[in-house]
Amino acid sequence: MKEKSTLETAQEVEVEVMRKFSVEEVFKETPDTYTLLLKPLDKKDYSFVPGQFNMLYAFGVGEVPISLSGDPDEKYLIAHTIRVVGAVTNALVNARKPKFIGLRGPFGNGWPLEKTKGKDVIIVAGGIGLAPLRPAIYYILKHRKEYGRFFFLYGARTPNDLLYKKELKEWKSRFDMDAFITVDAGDEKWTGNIGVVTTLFKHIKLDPNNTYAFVCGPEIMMKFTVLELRNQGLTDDKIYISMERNMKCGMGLCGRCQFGPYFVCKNGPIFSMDQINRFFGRREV
Amino acid sequence: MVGKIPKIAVYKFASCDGCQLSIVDLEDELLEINQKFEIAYFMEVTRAAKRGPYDVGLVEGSISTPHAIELIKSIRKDCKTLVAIGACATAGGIQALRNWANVEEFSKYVYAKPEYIQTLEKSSPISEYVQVDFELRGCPVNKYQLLEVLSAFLAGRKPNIPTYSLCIECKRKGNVCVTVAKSVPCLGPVVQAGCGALCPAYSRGCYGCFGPMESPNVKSLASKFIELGMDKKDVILNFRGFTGWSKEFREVDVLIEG
Amino acid sequence: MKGKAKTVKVDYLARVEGEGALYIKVKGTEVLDVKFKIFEAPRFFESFLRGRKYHEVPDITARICGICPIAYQMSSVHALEDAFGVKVDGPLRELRRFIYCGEWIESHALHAFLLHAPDFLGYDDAMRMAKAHPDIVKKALMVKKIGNEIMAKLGGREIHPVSVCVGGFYKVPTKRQMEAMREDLKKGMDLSVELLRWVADLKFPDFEQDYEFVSLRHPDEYPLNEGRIVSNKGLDISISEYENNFVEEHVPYTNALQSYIKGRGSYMVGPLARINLNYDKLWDLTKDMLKSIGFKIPCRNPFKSIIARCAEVLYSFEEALRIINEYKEPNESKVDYKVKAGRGYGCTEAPRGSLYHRYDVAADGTIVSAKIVPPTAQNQKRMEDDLRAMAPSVMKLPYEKAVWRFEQALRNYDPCISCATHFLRLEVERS
Amino acid sequence: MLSQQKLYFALDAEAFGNFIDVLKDLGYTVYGPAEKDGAIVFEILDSIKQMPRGLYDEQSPGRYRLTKKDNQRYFGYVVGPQSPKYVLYSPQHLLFKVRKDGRTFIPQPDGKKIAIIGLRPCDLKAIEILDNVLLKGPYKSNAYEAIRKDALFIAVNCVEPGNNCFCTSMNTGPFAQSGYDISITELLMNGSHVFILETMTNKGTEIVSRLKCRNATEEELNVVSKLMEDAKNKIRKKLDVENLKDDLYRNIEHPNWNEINNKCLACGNCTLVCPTCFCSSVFDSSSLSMDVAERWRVWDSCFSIDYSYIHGGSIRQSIMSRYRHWLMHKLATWVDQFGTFGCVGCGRCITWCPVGIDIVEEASKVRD
Ligand SMILES: Cc1cc2nc3c(=O)[nH]c(=O)nc-3n(C[C@H](O)[C@H](O)[C@H](O)COP(=O)(O)OP(=O)(O)OC[C@H]3O[C@@H](n4cnc5c(N)ncnc54)[C@H](O)[C@@H]3O)c2cc1C
Ligand code: SF4
Ligand code: SF4
Ligand code: SF4
Repeated sequence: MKEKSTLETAQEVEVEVMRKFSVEEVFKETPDTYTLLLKPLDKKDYSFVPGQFNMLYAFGVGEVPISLSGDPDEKYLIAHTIRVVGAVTNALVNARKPKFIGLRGPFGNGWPLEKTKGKDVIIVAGGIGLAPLRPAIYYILKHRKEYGRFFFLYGARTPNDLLYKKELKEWKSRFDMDAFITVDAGDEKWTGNIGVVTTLFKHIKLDPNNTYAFVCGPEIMMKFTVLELRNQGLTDDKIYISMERNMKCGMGLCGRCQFGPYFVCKNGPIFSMDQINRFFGRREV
Repeated sequence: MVGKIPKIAVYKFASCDGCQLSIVDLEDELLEINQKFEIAYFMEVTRAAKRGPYDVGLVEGSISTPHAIELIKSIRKDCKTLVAIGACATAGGIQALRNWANVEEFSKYVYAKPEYIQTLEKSSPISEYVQVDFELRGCPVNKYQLLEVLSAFLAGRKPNIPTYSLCIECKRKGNVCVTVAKSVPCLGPVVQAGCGALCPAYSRGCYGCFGPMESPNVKSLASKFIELGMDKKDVILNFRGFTGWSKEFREVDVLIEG
Repeated sequence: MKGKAKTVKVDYLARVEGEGALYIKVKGTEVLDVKFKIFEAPRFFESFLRGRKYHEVPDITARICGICPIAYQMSSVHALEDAFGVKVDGPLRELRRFIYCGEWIESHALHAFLLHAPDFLGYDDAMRMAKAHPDIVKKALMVKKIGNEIMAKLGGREIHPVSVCVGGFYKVPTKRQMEAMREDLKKGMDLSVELLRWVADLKFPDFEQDYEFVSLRHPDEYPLNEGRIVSNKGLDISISEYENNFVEEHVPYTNALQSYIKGRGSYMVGPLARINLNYDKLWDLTKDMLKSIGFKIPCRNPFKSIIARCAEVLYSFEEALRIINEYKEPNESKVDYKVKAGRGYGCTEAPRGSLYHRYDVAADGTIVSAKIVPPTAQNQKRMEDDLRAMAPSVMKLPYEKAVWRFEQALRNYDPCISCATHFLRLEVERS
Repeated sequence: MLSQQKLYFALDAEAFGNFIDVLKDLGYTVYGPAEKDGAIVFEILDSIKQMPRGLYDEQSPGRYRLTKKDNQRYFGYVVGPQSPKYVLYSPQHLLFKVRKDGRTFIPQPDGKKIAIIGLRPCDLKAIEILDNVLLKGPYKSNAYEAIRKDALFIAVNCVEPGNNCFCTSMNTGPFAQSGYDISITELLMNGSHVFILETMTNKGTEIVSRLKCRNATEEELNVVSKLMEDAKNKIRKKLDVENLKDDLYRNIEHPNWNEINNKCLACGNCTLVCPTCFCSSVFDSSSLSMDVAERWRVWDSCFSIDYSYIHGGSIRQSIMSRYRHWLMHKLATWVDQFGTFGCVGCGRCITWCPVGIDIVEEASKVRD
């Protein structure tokens, strides 16, 4: 219950606490996941680095952290891919009618795309975890010459759950990247790999000294992916993962996203394994 | 909610009427509630009764008669969203004290004309018989929380109803802890917030209107009460109040005896 | 005149607290059967009070009724104080009257305007009435809210407040907190004058009965918490003599006990009874107002109970304001007492009428037995008698109208069914 | 030892009564100690009469009692259940209102200048720690800043520390080192009742100049020095902070953690009484009409399930893990986050834990 604060009676002043965006388009990616294209109502441009996230607000419903999933070079149409799991995510994807979506951000750090120039990169994604990695893929493909080999492993529960199907097809057919896709359970039409994402590692051979890995997906998937990467000889300083914790402010003030000594919102969401190996995968940390 | 005005129905089972009265006690909002919802069935305030189905059903009271079991099942079918309101509907209420009465001893007592009365052996929460979409605690419910549930329903969001301990609310309010400062036994550490920490504000211990909090450590608190000098029997009585029949409080006797 | 028997059945009585039904069967002018059924599930309060600690009683019995919890708290603390031989006086006694005023205001405003008034104007409910009479409904809600605020300021919340205890209160308000309520109360008083005028102009069915009115009477004040039990037919007893004079009977079709006066039959408790028996104790403004609207005692038309209710609202504001003016912060929030074995009686005036409690307490403060007679149980027989008396003429009305008129007649009593079915002492007569 | 460079003033008890008036005249809303329901809390003071006299607080794990002694001391008690956090970072706060059309409104700070009398050295340190969190990160709390920036702090040195105090271990007390405008040492000696004042800021000096002070005598200063030494020695409770952080990190899976499950109530009291715990929840609400929505910040606790909730379930289900998170934050992860411990040794969490769990003991238990 809310108790009235004395400030409530104080004078109120109009301000910008969040920017307002309109929903331009909604794509249905999977039965429960949608990509939204948002346009700034204030017509100012918007920039971010791959891996960052926004706090998105659905009027009267709530605010949640959602990664940017679009092209970092696109300044006026920003993309978010949202899986509907509860009230706020539901309101966001059904928000075609309302006047605006509130947006605060971008928050957080990004994937180490500068530092990895000249190196091989492997991206491993599970389910909705592909969303924050897509901007990184766009970036690498756009600056393809500046990177070494580029691997992409992606797994989803079923063929139906794969995001960005058109792009997946394109990525698979490119010669300048090695893309592997798998599903936990196939259907009649599925002719690709079946099995969890870590089973894809048998298809590739990494150069441990020259490869950086970017990983995002459910915590358990990341845990096993990290083991595979270590198996292939990658050291923890070369493995980056994107963490998820409860977030209420995105600004390091509410304290909820703490993970060991880090605030996921301001020190993350992306961490190198050597930063967090003490805590990662431990129960209830 | 889009488009049409949602229909609301309010039902009553064994109860004191206090929880449904909380709606009428929202004096400032009552007429607005009547605009935002179509009050389709609410016997306490209107003779007019519209047929279901209803979008929301608010159910007060516990199930304690054979007839009530039939009724709640048909109510469940009629209501898209079913909200149990109050300690009676969510924990069996104070009348659930009879649930501990020994059946044999019970029948030995001859009351005036027992054959006239139909009653079940136990007074049970609604969720014992049908699936409930949301439980709003309290004896009575906090009317502002009730308003919050209705507002959240209209907005399609999760109601902001915390499930943590009363202590959190108590401290926010600036109350002085009665247990620590006066050795008054208070159920606050195992009881869900929601009332606004009224009892401690009135210098007395919480007696549990809002039922168990999300992860109550009943045993530890019971030991504390014993340490404060209460005898075991009174500790059991203390937990066996308005929400005594809730799962977490029900077996306090077993926890105490170890 | 011969003919078929006509029956009126209302399966679920609306705009009352709790669940009741109505059954009337008439043949010609002969009334064959009248039943006011209470099918609300029994809750066995008196039985499970046994074994509980005395200090829990006010909180537990409050849960008999969400509309008049203070009445239960007051009757129970007075009964227990009687058992322990303590007397609560001075500011604490005043505060008890004060919080009770809050309950009268809140409960009467609720009943008069949200439950009863729509009957007079032919609306299904107050919300519909509000479309034609928005002003009245809003004013009534404001008055109700102020009544609730009194309860909440003193007891933390309006339903089942937490501050009343044996010996006084867990915590008492400061003088400043009391003063802070004055403006609202004044506003409420002005509003209640308007509301009283408005109800006086309602159309009342012609119907009078030779009632036995029963209520408390106190030498110095309009009765709330204390006094002797009196009637217009010569009853004048102390509270402890209640059970010698009143009996409760268990009838098959209802889940509540019906009471009557030994050797005489049904009787009426509630605002109309109180005002008829205690008119002289009202404050001046209320008396003047009643005079100006032409209300005369004794009033034997039960439909006019709505006027009595509104007059008591006005009185409560007057009384509450008096208490604020004279309030001195007590040194202690409760008086000292020693728990001891004994029997105690309490009777106070709930909004709906006299509410009687009796307890036997063991030396360690454990409740040994309890008896509670709520006003609705006391009125129940009288309600049926009213129905019986009006049935021959009402039955001539079109069916729908007749049904409504019978309902209205029951609502005259502001029946609180939840109260009536606190139910049955399980401890009686072991076989 | 007392500093040679500083000026020490003396204010006689009779003249002390003027203090609040002076502050009020300067436009301050004055918060200070007052007795409420058996404890000393911060309240807005209109006059010195509201302040407790001769009241002492006996504290032990899970227990707090005010006792009356036969003297007129103002600051005989140590710390109450409320920390300065109550005043500076309010328990609930409306962040903004937003209308359906997106226009957003923030309630403006009322411009009130506040002064707090009676802050203990540990509390001052706690405010410094809160500043780190709420003002010095990439983002700051505007509401906190609005109150904090003009706030005046009048500290009281502890001459009789409490049973649960362990400020010497955390290097925060019992005498104030920094963060105050004026510090007070209350002296009761041979029938005289004097306050030795010392200032740290210009604001403080300005205020002291308005009080009827005289220069402190050498004898008085000697007594202060002596009390300082004594106070330190009176503190029995000790937490060894040497390698504490690393020990805790290393022992994150120590078997002893599990024992806390039997005792800890997860009620959150420790976090709410702690002067540095800053965790909050933010929630959005809407009106029935859906015309306006609001966003509120309220104090929360890492002991609530919702605190670590992410879709699918909370991260910290067991009570043990919530307690571990809290203790680790106070004594280990805080150091990495903000460069200091998150604990100042005030002992509030020990006293106000209904079952008396002692952070000092628990920390030692999981250190091998
Ligand atoms: C840095 C970051 C990036 C994210 N990016 C995406 C993304 O690109 N696409 C996407 O679909 N989801 C993403 N999520 C997860 C997304 O925030 C949650 O699914 C969302 O908060 C669920 O809200 P809800 O109200 O719909 O669901 P509910 O399950 O009803 O959640 C209730 C409340 O709990 C909190 N909560 C629940 N789950 C999470 C969570 N995983 N993380 C943080 N808070 C949570 C929120 O406050 C939420 O309102 C991201 C999370 C983080 C931390
Ligand atoms: S929960 Fe309490 S207030 Fe609500 S109906 Fe039951 S007894 Fe009455
Ligand atoms: S008084 Fe009760 S609710 Fe408040 S902090 Fe103490 S134990 Fe918790
Ligand atoms: S953790 Fe405990 S001792 Fe440390 S500052 Fe917080 S309340 Fe005080």
